[in-house]
Amino acid sequence: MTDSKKLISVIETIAQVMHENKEFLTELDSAIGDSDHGINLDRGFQAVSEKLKSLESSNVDDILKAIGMTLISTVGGASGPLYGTAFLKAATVVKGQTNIDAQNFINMLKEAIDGIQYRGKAHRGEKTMLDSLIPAYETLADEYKRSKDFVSAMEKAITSAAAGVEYTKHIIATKGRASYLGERSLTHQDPGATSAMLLLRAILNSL
Amino acid sequence: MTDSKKLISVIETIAQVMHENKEFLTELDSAIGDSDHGINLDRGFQAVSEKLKSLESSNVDDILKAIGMTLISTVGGASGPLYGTAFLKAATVVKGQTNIDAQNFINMLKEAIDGIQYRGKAHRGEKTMLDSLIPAYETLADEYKRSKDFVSAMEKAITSAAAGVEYTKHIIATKGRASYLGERSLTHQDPGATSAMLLLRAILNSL
Amino acid sequence: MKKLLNNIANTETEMIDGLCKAYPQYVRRLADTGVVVRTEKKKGKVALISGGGSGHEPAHGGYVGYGMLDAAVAGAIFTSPTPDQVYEGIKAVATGQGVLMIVKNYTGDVMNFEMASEMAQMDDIAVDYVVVNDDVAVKDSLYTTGRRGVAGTVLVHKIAGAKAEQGATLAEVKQTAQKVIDNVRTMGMAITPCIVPAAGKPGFELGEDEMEIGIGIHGEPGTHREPLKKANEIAEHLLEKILADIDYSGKEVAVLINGSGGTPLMELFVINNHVHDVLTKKGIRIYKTLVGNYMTSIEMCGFSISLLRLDDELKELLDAPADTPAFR
Amino acid sequence: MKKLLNNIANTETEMIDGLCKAYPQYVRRLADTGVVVRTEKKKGKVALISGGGSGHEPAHGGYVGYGMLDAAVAGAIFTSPTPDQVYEGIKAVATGQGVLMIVKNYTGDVMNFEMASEMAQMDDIAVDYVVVNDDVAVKDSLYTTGRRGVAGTVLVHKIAGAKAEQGATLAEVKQTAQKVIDNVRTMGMAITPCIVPAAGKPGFELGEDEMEIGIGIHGEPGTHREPLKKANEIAEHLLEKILADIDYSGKEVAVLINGSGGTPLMELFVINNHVHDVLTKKGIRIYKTLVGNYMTSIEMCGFSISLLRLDDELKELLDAPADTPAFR
Ligand SMILES: Nc1ncnc2c1ncn2[C@@H]1O[C@H](COP(=O)(O)OP(=O)(O)O)[C@@H](O)[C@H]1O
Ligand SMILES: Nc1ncnc2c1ncn2[C@@H]1O[C@H](COP(=O)(O)OP(=O)(O)O)[C@@H](O)[C@H]1O
Ligand SMILES: [Mg+2]
Ligand SMILES: [Mg+2]
Ligand SMILES: [Mg+2]
Ligand SMILES: [Mg+2]
Repeated sequence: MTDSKKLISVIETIAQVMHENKEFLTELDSAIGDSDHGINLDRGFQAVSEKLKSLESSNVDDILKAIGMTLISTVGGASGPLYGTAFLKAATVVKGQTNIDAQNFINMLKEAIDGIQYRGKAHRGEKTMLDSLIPAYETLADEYKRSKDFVSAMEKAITSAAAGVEYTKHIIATKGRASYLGERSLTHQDPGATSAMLLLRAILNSL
Repeated sequence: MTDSKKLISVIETIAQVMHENKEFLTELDSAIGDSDHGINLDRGFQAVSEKLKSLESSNVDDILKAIGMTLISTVGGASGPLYGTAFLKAATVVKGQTNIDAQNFINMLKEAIDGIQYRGKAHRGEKTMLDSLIPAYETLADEYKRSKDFVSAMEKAITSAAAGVEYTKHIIATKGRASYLGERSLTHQDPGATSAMLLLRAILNSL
Repeated sequence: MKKLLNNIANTETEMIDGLCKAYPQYVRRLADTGVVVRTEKKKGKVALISGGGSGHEPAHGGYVGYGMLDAAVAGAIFTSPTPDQVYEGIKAVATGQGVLMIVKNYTGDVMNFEMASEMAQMDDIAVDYVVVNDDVAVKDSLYTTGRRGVAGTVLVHKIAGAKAEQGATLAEVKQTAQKVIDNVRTMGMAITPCIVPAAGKPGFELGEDEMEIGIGIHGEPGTHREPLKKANEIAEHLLEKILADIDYSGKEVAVLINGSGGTPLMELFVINNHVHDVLTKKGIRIYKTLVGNYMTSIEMCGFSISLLRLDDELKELLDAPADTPAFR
Repeated sequence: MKKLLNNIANTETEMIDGLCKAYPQYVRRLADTGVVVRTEKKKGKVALISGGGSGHEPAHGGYVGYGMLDAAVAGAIFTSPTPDQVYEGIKAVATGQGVLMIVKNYTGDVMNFEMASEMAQMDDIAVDYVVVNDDVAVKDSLYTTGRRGVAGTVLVHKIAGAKAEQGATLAEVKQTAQKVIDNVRTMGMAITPCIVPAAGKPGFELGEDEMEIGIGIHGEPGTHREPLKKANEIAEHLLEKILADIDYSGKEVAVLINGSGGTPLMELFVINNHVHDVLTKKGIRIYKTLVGNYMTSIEMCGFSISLLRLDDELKELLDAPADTPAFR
């Protein structure tokens, strides 16, 4: 059970992970994009982290909404509206709640993915963040249904996410900036798929 | 005794020496100027060399005049008008002649120096081509008067010219592009003084 | 990284302020935003707004003024601006006649401008947009993001701006902007990379004798790398790709030889010399030429060629007066 | 050396042709010369002619046109043009009203232009000249060559050009040109060198963290080298030297932030942002600002600041219309 305080600490961990991976993600983006993915996310999550201070007594959905708005207004690029929309959509799942439970989280991830697909019009297999998020969601939902063990389900979900990241090396991008590269996008791993996997892993690690 | 044919071969040697020293002179100019002295002189003397083909049957003064005009219209920069004027003035000494004798040459060098001074308004000690030309002229005139041995007088003149080049390392430029450097022009040898010395040496070597 | 900057985090702000302080007769900054608007709001016409990441100077702030844009929204360097910023820009310039957004075709730009227009529509502001996708280095396809928007965008600003200034409706301005987009093609290349200040190192590296063909305006890789060739051969190759994409034969065209920011004008003129000859030989008539740094990639050395196929309307609008900091 | 050129020996010619082909409505090349003249000879006014070595594009050919120059004579890169070329230029533009030459203060330029005017005078053409020497990095002295002519030259073109266009006499145009020269001061710096194509390597080298202060527009060494500082500190230092040279306090000024060719506009705007603040704080009123690549040094990265002290006459002439490829 994640209450507002816990949620804030989870987000802090995400912010820290993004900060630590700023150069790594930017480096990945330099191969097939425009060298800013890590810079963008770090800027956004630093702003989120700043914002969180004033949200300790809010409901979880208000916190998630504030995160979404902050990401939208500070990240820019493709990942800003996408991650921002993801958080806004996740918030709708826990409207008015003070806690997030395991099933909530699974539903939130589903909503987040739907939001990203609505906004970005991409599908699995186009070399985007969806290629780690969708397999992670599927594994999480299946494994949790089977075992009711959230932590082990998340561990398996992250393995799927990592496999998804690996998979992005073997496909040609058809969405986002990497799509301009056509065949030259092969062999490179997608920065957004990577950051999404890092985000999920940060959540697991802070539980 | 230098007739037109001989004069042309002397000038060919000068052109060759300038070509060989194109990079060296440009390098010197890069330290205290704008990296073009060797390029300028090579361009000019290549044009002169081209021109000479049509002058084999001309008087020596017409050859010298043609050289002066060609240098003026192809070298540009500071050295173009100066070397060009020098040849034009030298021509006046041998007006209508088919030969240049030793005394002619000495007088030509004097006229050339006067022309350079008229055009460039510089004096000895300002870190210009005059710092090798004037001592060379003085030595040549004195030694020839004393010994009547032109070749040995020229050898000594070139030693003076070389000393003049060396001397330019120890003075601050007050004329030409190097003057903008003030004290920073110290220790560097003047490109124009160097090319003038090379020119005189080429003359000696082709006698 | 050798740059003439201060605290890197303030670069975008200082740059916009530097522009507005230089040209207060044309532009001012909307307080606390990355939005540059005309000093005097122009009423009674459709408002034009464009923008994108910073780093393309003078685009887009330099094109705000009479006969071109009403506002330019600048994001962080090479990062599209956020929807709230675009929304501020829309609100500042919106007139009863509506707002047309000129968006370069990047996923981020399109999404952020779209979100802004959704916000503005909730305020009952009529907002529409066109997406510029002139870069023939990228294959066009319904199933992908499609082609990038690059230097041709400046011609869209110019011509749509003139149309709006004439008092055309939002639908008419959009139609004319779309006509420019349908008729303009661009291809570029680079010989040296650019450095995003916050990244501190080049986005890509090229060998001493290598060039990148088809490069994007953010230093994104192009179609391929090859050994550096003579300027004329490079120009011919880029032209070939452009001419293969739509039919320019027998047409009049506008030519834009655009520098990437670090390219000396000397080289751009040398390139134009040959482009002109090649087009003339092919029977393509050059109506107007622009040579300069119009849509840059910070200090990248390279260039692009844009060809715009003209008709009478486009010719007239291209010739119409414009008075902005960077385009007159 | 990585450049977008063809046969290096043809660079100057291709460049001039590229300019003239881009802007045939403004300029044409005098056959077989390095001279660019207005497409339509302007009669009934004093003719203005300037020039110098190539490599400073858009100077000087880009300033030929209404309200500025009548002819620009381009030498080899960084090498002043020869007298016969200047003479051709003079003959082409001379009107009954006489010709004013605007010469940058370099020994070579002065001598070559002087020789040309001697030739023209033999044809009974009235020729006079002014020598621009705005660079405060160099000490001024009667016993030396004096200061260099740098970016301030563009302001001389602009203002003397407007005066000539108004129908002033040769003496009047000269007097106004000299007034600009007396009131304009410039100082520059660089962080990376330029490469003369024919030389094939940089004219100087700078360490990864070094800059050259007071550099000339041909890459000539300046006053000193020091570790690279923040843009604002550099701007302050250059301003200090300029302000120490003549008294600008309480005056109105024109500001020119000039890029050296490879400097991105981003950096020039960042610099202008601070220059504006410093001058304003000192009570110096900025009447007009120009930011851009006006007098370049091929692809050198660096900039100069020029300040021109204005009076009513200069203000009016600075504002007068000009219509040339590079200045409008
Ligand atoms: N249409 C899309 N749908 C989902 N994800 C996308 C889409 N377009 C891009 N992305 C993701 O965004 C990442 C790039 O983000 P970022 O570098 O911050 O933005 P930009 O590409 O605008 O510079 C890509 O690696 C990809 O995972
Ligand atoms: N006023 C002058 N009188 C005599 N020689 C001069 C004068 N000014 C310059 N020089 C000579 O010209 C040389 C430079 O020539 P060059 O590099 O070809 O021309 P520029 O300086 O115009 O680039 C200097 O090294 C110097 O010897
Ligand atoms: Mg990116
Ligand atoms: Mg020189
Ligand atoms: Mg980006
Ligand atoms: Mg020179």
